[in-house]
Formats: sequence, structure tokens, C-alpha cells
Amino acid sequence: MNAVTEAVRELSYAEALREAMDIALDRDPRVVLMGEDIGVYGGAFQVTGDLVHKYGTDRVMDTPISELGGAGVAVGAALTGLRPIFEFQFSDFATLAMEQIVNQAAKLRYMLGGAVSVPLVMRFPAGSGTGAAAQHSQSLEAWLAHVPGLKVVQPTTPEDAKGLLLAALDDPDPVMIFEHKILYKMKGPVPEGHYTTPIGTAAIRRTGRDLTIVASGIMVHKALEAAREMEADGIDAEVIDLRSVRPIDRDTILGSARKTGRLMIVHEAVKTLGIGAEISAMVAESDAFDYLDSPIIRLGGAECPIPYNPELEKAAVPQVPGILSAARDLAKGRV
Amino acid sequence: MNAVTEAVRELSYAEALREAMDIALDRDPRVVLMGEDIGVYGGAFQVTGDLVHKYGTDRVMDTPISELGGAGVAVGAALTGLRPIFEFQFSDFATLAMEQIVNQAAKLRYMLGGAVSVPLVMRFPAGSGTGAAAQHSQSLEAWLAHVPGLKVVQPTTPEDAKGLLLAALDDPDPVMIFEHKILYKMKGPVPEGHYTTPIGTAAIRRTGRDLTIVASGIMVHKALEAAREMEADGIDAEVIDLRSVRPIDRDTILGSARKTGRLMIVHEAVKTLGIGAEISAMVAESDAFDYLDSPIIRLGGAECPIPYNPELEKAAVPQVPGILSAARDLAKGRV
Amino acid sequence: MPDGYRDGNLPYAIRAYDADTLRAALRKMYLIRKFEEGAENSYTRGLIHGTMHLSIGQEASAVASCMALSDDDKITSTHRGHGHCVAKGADLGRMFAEFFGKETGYCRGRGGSMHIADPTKGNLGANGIVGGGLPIAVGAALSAKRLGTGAVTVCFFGDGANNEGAFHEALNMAAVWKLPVVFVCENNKYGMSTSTERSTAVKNIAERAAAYAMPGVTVDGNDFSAVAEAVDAAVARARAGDGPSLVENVTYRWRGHSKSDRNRYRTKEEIADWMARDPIPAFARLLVDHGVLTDADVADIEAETEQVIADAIAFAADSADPDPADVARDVYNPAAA
Amino acid sequence: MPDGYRDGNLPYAIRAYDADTLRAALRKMYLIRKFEEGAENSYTRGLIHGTMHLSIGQEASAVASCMALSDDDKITSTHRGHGHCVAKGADLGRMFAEFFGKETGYCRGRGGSMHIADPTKGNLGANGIVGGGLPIAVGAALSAKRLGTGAVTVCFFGDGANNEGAFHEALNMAAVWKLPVVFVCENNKYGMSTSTERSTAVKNIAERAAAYAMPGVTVDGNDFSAVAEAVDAAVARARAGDGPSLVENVTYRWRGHSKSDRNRYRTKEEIADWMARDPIPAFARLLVDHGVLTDADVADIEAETEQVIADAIAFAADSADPDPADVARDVYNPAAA
Ligand SMILES: Cc1ncc(C[n+]2csc(CCOP(=O)(O)OP(=O)(O)O)c2C)c(N)n1
Ligand SMILES: Cc1ncc(C[n+]2csc(CCOP(=O)(O)OP(=O)(O)O)c2C)c(N)n1
Ligand SMILES: [Mg+2]
Ligand SMILES: [Mg+2]
Repeated sequence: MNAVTEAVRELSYAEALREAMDIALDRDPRVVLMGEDIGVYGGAFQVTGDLVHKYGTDRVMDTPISELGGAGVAVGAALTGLRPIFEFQFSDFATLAMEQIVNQAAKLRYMLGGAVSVPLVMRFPAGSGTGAAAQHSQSLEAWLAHVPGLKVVQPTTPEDAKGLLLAALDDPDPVMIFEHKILYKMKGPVPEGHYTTPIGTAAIRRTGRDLTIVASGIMVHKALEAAREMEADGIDAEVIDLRSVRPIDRDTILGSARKTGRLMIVHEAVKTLGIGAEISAMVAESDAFDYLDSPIIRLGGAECPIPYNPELEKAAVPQVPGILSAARDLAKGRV
Repeated sequence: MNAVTEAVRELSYAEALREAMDIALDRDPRVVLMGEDIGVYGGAFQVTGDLVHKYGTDRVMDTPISELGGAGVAVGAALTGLRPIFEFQFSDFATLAMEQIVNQAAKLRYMLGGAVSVPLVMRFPAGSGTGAAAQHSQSLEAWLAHVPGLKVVQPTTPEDAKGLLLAALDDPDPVMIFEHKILYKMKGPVPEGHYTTPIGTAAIRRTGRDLTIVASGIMVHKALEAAREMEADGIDAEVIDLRSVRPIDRDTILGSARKTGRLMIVHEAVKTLGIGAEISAMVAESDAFDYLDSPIIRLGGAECPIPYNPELEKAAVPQVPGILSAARDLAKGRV
Repeated sequence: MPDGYRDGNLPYAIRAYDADTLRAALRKMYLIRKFEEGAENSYTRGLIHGTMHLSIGQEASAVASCMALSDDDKITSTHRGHGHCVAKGADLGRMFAEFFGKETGYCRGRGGSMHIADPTKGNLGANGIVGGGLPIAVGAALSAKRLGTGAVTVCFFGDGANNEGAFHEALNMAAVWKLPVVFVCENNKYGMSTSTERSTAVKNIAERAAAYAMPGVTVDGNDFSAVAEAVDAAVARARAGDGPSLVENVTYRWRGHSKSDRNRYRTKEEIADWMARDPIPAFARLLVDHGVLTDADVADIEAETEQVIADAIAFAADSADPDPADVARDVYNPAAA
Repeated sequence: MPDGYRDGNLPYAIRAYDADTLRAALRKMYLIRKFEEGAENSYTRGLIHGTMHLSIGQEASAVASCMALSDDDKITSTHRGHGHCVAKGADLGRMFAEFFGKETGYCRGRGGSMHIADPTKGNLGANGIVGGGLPIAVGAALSAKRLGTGAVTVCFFGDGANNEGAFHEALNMAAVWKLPVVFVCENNKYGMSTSTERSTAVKNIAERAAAYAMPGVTVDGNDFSAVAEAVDAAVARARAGDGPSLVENVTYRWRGHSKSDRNRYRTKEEIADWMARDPIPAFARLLVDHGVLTDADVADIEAETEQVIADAIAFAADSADPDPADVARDVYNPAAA
């Protein structure tokens, strides 16, 4: 995925997350994993895998099906010395736990005048593409990115999945990790041992002159595929992996927009009030605005719940052909 | 508030809402009110007032302190023939009920292929200014506006409060009404009897040439005050009351932006991913973009929870002087 | 009739229902079994995507819990809801069509297995959210009470769901408002991989009825007659205006939780034990023993249901796919102003 | 010592605590009462904005429930938390300063009455969300168990909170994992305007302990000794590793729910009845009757606490306001990379 990688060893995104948790459990006795069926079952997406066999049920804890309570237990534990990594089985179920995430975890430090921290990591398997329909396929990262006090990241490569999870554990504040279910099986090079990927930084996955595509989550891969196809049209696209949804890496995005003068944003979440709205607005109110040659384009999920039928499901979120044709429109007059 | 109003009778915003509910309870036996302390207590903000005495506890139902369950009961009731109006005591407590609102109410019609409707009205007393601090002062309308299947409105006058509530009751789909607590006591003319204010339409509260201010909720009043003060500088601002957060009245906003060429958006919710992001992005990706003479300005809540201290609390959300100075910047070169 | 039975100690089912009703119930149990097998088979053949949760082994609970219900009565179901759906009278062709993502499906291909509903028969739908149906059922019961329809709602949920806050809030409200709803917990021992021992502080879910001052009873969920007796009484109570009840049907799912389950959390022996307690032949035996059916009748029913399922699958396979251009339709009701 | 007392039937408090401890407990009860009166008065004088929830009448519950706790033990409190905060040893000047929105306040003026916490004394904070503290308390107990600190958490919540899903989920997890936490329900008969009769399916909240297979007991929450006996036993049980308990302190709030309450939902007679059962003179009487204090001692304590409150208010009034320019500080920990 990266232009240069030192390690040739490849892991899947799920394996990379597991390795991060393994390292964390090993080096820090305060780390505990909590979630539904993360023990002997290995997690609904096999992310925790066999960690319970290595660390036991006291450190890899199956919770009852109690998302609000479970999240609250994690908040209370984080407040009092543990370093919980809480897995929602599907990010959709976090709708049950917004109270604890938003009213407690995000605000406790501020409400208490800085007297406490909530070093909590939460993992949200998100996104469509599994045929699991409307209640198991949402992309709700924009909700949490709207909430001061939280940090929100969305790794798109195995390397970053591991690096961001380890960075989240080093962070004194609550960090929410949105993982795309379809990426779990994607392989890529992953450095050995402990390292961190800085929260708050985007990654330029492809440099280009003609237009900038800021993509998040699984859309990074679709944008890269579209960018490769665009070469045939002589369009040289720059592809930025947003990676951190809160805070947003303003400098990288504005710099690229100034350079190419054309900006497109692609995400899977519903377009209205998805992260693309914030990025577009951020650019439109910055001085980069003066560098733009045409209106910003946003591609996002259709204005509907995720449907079950596989063809409908595909139609509900941006796909490579759509990105490609939007990019061609955007580049018109440029190349 | 409106340029022309027929009725001179003035009611407070809370009284207008109550009158709407009174009319609804009276004309339609399927209407029930549900919420915490909405009966003999009259509601935390005295919106339901004495309706329980007129309609009894079967139709004005105090719920236990069970927001998730209460919301779910309202969903189930709406699905099976009742027309519930559900009051959250504070909009913040809806964090406990997002599951039922977002996974059930918003999606049931779609998930069931159109076989059902969920004619549910929910009321969310929102916003800061009461000294109730971070867990009682949030403005979370952007979350719900991100969710297809819901409609979201934010009345800013007594007239619209009544009209939008009655429109919501006529609507076959779930309508979420964000009410600003500070507005409850604000008086204004309210027509007698039954009427509706169309969902999905903004209102131009002041016409102007030099710049457009799109404001939502309580910020409409601050924007109007700022607009009056701007006159002294020779700045003629157009003020649009967003009124409907989902769907957004695209035509009115784009039309005004094309006309004035300068756009400012003001809302109380946290700026990042607030509704201003969507409006800004919508304009920036439309043809109105070509009419803009300067970057769009967004004013929103500070990137922090709402603090308790009154001066801090004021500093956390846009105020008239801030709107004024931003407008002056925006109008530079124009007047 | 076998020796030892007197009128007074006849099983409840035999006392309570006539032969046609009992035959129809057995037929439904076979339909569910064959339906689930057909779904499993279709999944394996790649005709169904996504996931599905089979209720093989739990057929008595689904059918017996719906015995006292008419089409005006409601149920709310769960992710493991095929059986409830069949029990409440759904069309099997439309069910399969939904699994196959077809326009003729109950949800026109939008919902899939986890969202099948049939409001015309009072089935308010499966639910992808564990516990999601509990407050909705209470809402349906509230409608029935306020609108005076006389309808009762049966709310199905699992042992896992009983640890959700929604369970607590729903049962409390139903009790406080004395609503006509029967909470039927299908305790199949596990919520996904997590046993009730590891997730639930009480041994029997029905013990929790005490926290809502409502009757609670635990029955053998594989015994059709026992389930019918308990739920019928609870429905009668609800119908009489005496409020909600909690009935716990102890049962077992033979298959994994969903198609991705590797069964690491339970033993082959446990599964075999429960398979030996198959509710369908047990019920057939009861009917034969009491002269309601002959062995030949049972064989006929089984064969006939096999054909019904084959026809339903054929209907589904032949149906048209939705048009992807319609993806954003049916989000809002077009009747809106 | 009055007639009729033998060593064996001395009240628990007298048997369990020495004179200094008992005197300190009574002093804390007076401090709470005067604190609340001072807060009310300051509010009326416009020194405090927002809202506040006074615990006048509930002092025995707050103080007696914390008797067995050290600064290493934790509590989670509620919107009606001033008493808990004082009981857990908070500085009254910093509490008033918080109400006054001052930089010297516990939350540097950011939190106000509903968010006062004192982590240095093990007070994890009031909470603006009814039921919000319940799972947090379980989390604190989990930390204690995993980190082997030996600490116990006392989780305060109201009768209204017992109908939140969070209550159910928290108690279940605490029981399943046998965590060192004591759930103390302060049942003051109303959640805002809604009586337990109208909101809660059981008569006594403690009956709900059965749903979590934990001990549950209902005590007179205005009887210091009864509360201390019940909670001390529960703390000892938790400390011994035997898991959670639920203690219900039946009590009453004399004032309205908050400053905007018009008391439409209860009668003057009911209020008067409960005021006649004031927990503070009752406890003072117990101590005098058993020779722990004299009437003069009690009067001294009362007078001294009056002065402490006056000083605390003066400290708060003299403190500096926060700088509005700092509004977005302390959202994130500056130690972040
Ligand atoms: C709120 C929520 N949490 C978790 C899940 C994932 N999940 C689906 S079914 C299931 C187990 C449910 O157990 P139970 O209620 O006993 O039903 P069973 O599957 O045994 O029929 C889980 C954890 C979900 N769908 N919804
Ligand atoms: C989740 C939530 N719902 C509602 C409220 C509003 N509210 C604050 S206190 C209260 C009553 C709480 O009753 P109880 O738990 O009995 O405590 P008490 O006030 O009697 O001490 C209510 C409804 C809230 N703060 N949080
Ligand atoms: Mg189960
Ligand atoms: Mg109370």
C-alpha cells in the first residue's frame, strides 16, 4: 500500500489489529479487552482470535449482550487505572452506548476541569458489503467526529491498523477506531514489534498533479483503483487517505487542494453530513478556496439505509466507476 | 418575527407547542403524548403544561426514566396505529435511545420494503444557556440529520413551533423536532386553530443584498440582531432561518447565495460536522459556487463540551458580536 | 389412546385443541424444519448471501407460542426468526424470495433474513438488534390497549437479549401499564458463544419476572404441549386485561449461531444430547399416541411440507431482482405532504 | 445509657464505631444540611446559576453509606450528590466555588453542581445522566479486582434510576463477574414527579436484587444505624470477594426535585410527615442516649458546622472566575503525543 515499506512480512488487517492487542496485553498489565464473543469465539470477525487462550478470560473478557453497560464499565475502568480496549461487535450497536461514549467518556475530563483522563480505546467494525443489511452496515464515524473530547481514526491498511491501535493505547484520551469489515481480510506489509501511527495525520497514498481525492476507510482503496484507471485518460490524481477523522489533518488536505486546484471527497457514510461535508466546508472557508478551479465534489453513501440485495447494496455506496466518472468531470478543462 | 402575520395574538414558543398538542389530542384520538414528567409536572420546561388534566393519564403518559424503552414503545405504538409524540426531557438523553430512533424508526419502512410507516414525532429540548453544563446542553441535530429515514426540523418562532409540530403529526414518517430551551419563553404571533408549516422549507426572515446568513435554531435571532446592527455599517444582510435540517431547503439557500455572493452559516452545535458543514459543502459543490466572491464562513459551537460557568458558556457558542465581526469581514470589498 | 391417560391427565395440547388444529401445528413444525434446511442448502449453493440464523431444534417453541394468536394479534421476532414467521402464517415463497433478495420478497429484497416481517399477519418483524423488538412489542400492546382492539402481542427474544437494558425497561413498562403482552424468552443456552452461566446472573431467565411483579414460568421448550399451556395461559391473562407475563422456553439450536460459527464453545456431546430431544417427532408421537394422527398421516405431512418448500424455493428463484436504480426508494412514505 | 439496652441489643452504630467516628459522622450530617441550606440561599441570592438538586432529608443515607470506606475506596454519585460528596470528604470551599463557577472549584467552574468529583478522595463524580454512574461504578470495581487494590465501590443511585437499562446491565455484570461493588439505591419515593408506584413494577427496589442473584435489603434510610449496618455488611462482603449487593435506603427529599419544582405531585402532609422523621436529630438523640455525646456537644457541632459553611461560601465568593479565553482548554489531555 505504501510506496516504501521496510518489512516484507504481510499480515491481514485483522491479524495486524490482533498483533497490536497482543503486544499491548503483553507489555502492559493494565490492558484488558472487553466485548461480546471476543473470547473463545475469537470475535465476530475473528479479530481477537485466540488471544483469550494466551491471556485468559480475566484479560480477554466476554461481556453479556449489554452494550451500554459494557461501554460504561470500560469508561469506569479507564477512569480508575485499567486500559480497556472495547470491541463493539458491529458499530451499529454503538447506538445503544452513545450515552456512555458521548456524555461520559468524551466529556468527563472537561466537566471535571481536567482532573481526570479517560484512556479508553473502542473498536467499531463498520461498513457495508457483507449482505447484513441496514442494522449491521452503518458508517457512523461522523457522529463521533462531531463530539469534542473524542478522537476518531479510520485505518485503511494493516500497517496503520496496528500503528493506530497502539497509538490509541498510548493516548490519554478516548480514541474510537472505525474498522471496515471488508478490510479485515486484506493483506499488507506490517512492521514487527511496537510502533505507532500518529493520530491526526492523513497519508498521501499517491501523489498527483491534476486533482485531489480525499478518501476515508475502504474508499481509499477504491479511489486508488480509480486513480490507476484514470492514468489512461492522462489524469494524474493525488489520493489522500484521511486516516484521522477527528482531528482532521488540515495541512495535508489544504496543501494538496492548493496544489491540484481540484478536490473530490469520497466516503462510504451517507453523504449528507458525512465527513466529506466537513472537509469540503473546511476547504471552502480556507485560503485554499482561492486555488480551486471548480466546485468541490463529494461522493458518499446514498440517502437510504444499506439494503440487503447485493446489487442494491453496491448501488448504495460509491464504487470505482462512479469515482472515475466524477473524477473525469472534475478534471475537465484541466487535462 | 414574520414580515406579515394575520393574527396579533401572541403566545410563547412553549405555549404554541402546547396548543399544537392540544389541537392534535382533540382532533385525533390516536394521538398520545409520552415522556418523563410531562403529566402533572407539566414537563421539565412546562411545554405539556396542564394537558394531562384535560386528556387524562392515558393520553398524556408519564414514562418511567427509560429513554431507550420509552422511545421503543413509541416506535411500536406508531407502527400499530397510535400517533405518539415523545418528549425527551433533554435532547442529551436521546443518546440513550439512538438505537430505537436510528436502527428502528428511521429504517423500518425501508428494511420492510415499504410495507410499513412509522408516524412518530419526537421532541428534543436542546441547546445551552441554562447553566446546566455539558450533559444537559448539547445540540445533536446533525446526528439525526445524517440518518436517512428521519426528518429533522428546528423551529425558531412560536408560529413555526406550532406549525411544524402539526405538520410532523400529519407526516407518515418519523419527524424529530429540535426545540431550543431558551426559546420556550419567547413570545410571538401564533395563528389560531389548525395549520401546518411545511417540513423541508427554510424561511427568509430578512431580505438583503450584501451577504447571506443561514442560521438555525436560536442563532436565527442572534443573526437577526447582528443584521440590524450591521445596517449602521451599511451592510444589508439576508437572514435565512434554516428551519428544516433534513431535508434542507436547497433552493432557498442556493438562490440567496447566488444573489448575495457571500455566505455565512451560524449554528450553536459544535462547528465540526455541524449542519453548517453540510450547507457549506452543498453550496460549494453547486453552481452557486461560481457566484461566491469570498470563502464561505461557518460559525459554530467551540470544540468543547458546554461549560457551566455562565461566561464560559457564552464563549462556547456564537454570540452577536462574533456574528457581527464575521459578517463585517465577509462583506469587506462589497460595501 | 395409550394406557394410563384419563381425561384429567391428558396433555394440555390434546385437551385444548381439536385434531385439525393439532395437525396444522405439526405441519408448521415440519415446515419450519424443512424451511431452515432449504435455507441452509440454498446458502451453501450460493443463492443467499449475508448471514442467517437457523432455528432448527426450536420449532416447538415458535409454533406452540403462537397457538392462541389470530392474525390480529401481533408478534415481534428476532434475528432467529424464520420459525416465528412461519408460525404466524407467512407465505414461504415470499420468505425465500426475501432471502434471495428478490422483488417478490417480503421486504422486496431490502431486508433479508434479519428483517422479514408480515404486518398483514400481525408479524411486526424480525430484528437485527438483539433486544430491539422488546420495547416495540410493548408499544404494540399499548396501541392495542388504547385503541381497544383486544389484540395481544407475543414478544420473542433470546436468553442473550435478556441482558440488554431494553429487556428491563420494556418489562417494567409493560408491568406498570398492565399491557397485553407476553414475553417469550427462547433460552437456547447461548447468546452466540456466551452461555447463560457466563452472561446471566440467574439460572432461569423466568426468575427475572419477579423484578417486574409479573408471572414467570420456565418450561421445556421442546415440549409442544408444555409451551402451549404456558403461553396460552399468559395470552389469556393478557387478553383479560391482567397484564404481561414472562414465559421461558428452554430449548436448543442445533446449528451454529450463524454460518460463520465454528462451535468452539460447546461440545459435540451436548449437541447430540439435544438432538436426541428433537421436538418434532416428540410432538408427532404425542399426536399418534393420542389417536389424533396415524404414523402414515405424519409421514404424509412430512412429505407434503417437503414439496411446499421446494415450490417456495422455485418461486423465489424465478422471481425478479430489484432494480438498483430504485436503491433510494421507500425511505420515506410518498404520501408525505 | 437508657434502660433496656443490653450489650447484645445495642444499635449497630454504637457497637461498631468509637465515639470519635460517631461524632464525625454526625458532624458530616450537619455539614450536609448546612451546606444544602447555604447552597439554596446562595441560589436565591443569585450567586449560583443553572439548577441544583438538594438532598436535605437524606443525610443519613449519604453519611452512613460511606462509613466503611477509605479514601482508596470509590463512590459514584448522582445529580443529587452534594451529600455523597461531603460524606466522602470533599472540601466545602471548593464545592461552593464550583457552584459559583469559580476557577478554585472542583471542576474549575466547568462542571457545576451536577459534575462535582474529587478523585483524590475516591469520589468519581456526580452525574447529570440518571443511571449514568451505574456502569462506571462497575468499571471501577473491575479495576479494583484486576489491579488487586482491595478497593470497594459504592454506587449511589435513585429510585428513578432503577428503571434505566443501565441499572439492569450494570447489576448483571457486577454479579456475573463477582465484583466488589455495593449498589445503594436512595429511594426517596419519586423520580422527579413520578412516584415509584407509577414508575416501578415492584414495591421495593431491593426486590430486584433477585434478578441478579445478589443480596438485596430495604432499610429505613433515615436511620443512620440501620443504613450503616446494611451497607457495612455489603462492603465487607464485597471486600471479601463475595460480590455485589443491593441496599435500598428508603428516605425522602424535603425540597422540590430542583429549583423549578412546584411540588404538584405530593401533598403537604406527606412532606410534613417525613420532615418529622428528620434523620439528623434522630441520630443525635441516639448518640446522646448512648452517652456518646451530650446535648451540649450536639449544639456545639451544629454551631461549628454553621461557621464552616460560612467560611466555605466566603472562600468561594472571593475566588477568581475562569478566563473565557480558556473555554476550549482541558478537552484533551495535553500529555497526548
Ligand atoms: C444489540 C446487539 N448486540 C449484539 C448483536 C450480535 N448478535 C446477534 S445475535 C447474538 C446472540 C443473541 O443471543 P440470544 O438473544 O440468546 O439469541 P439466539 O441467537 O440464541 O437465538 C448477538 C450477540 C446484535 N445483533 N445486536
Ligand atoms: C437519562 C436521564 N433521564 C432523565 C433525566 C432528568 N432527571 C434528572 S433527575 C431525574 C429524577 C431522578 O430520579 P431518582 O433517580 O429517583 O433520583 P432523585 O432525583 O429522586 O434523587 C430526572 C428524570 C436525566 N438527568 N437523565
Ligand atoms: Mg440464545
Ligand atoms: Mg428519587
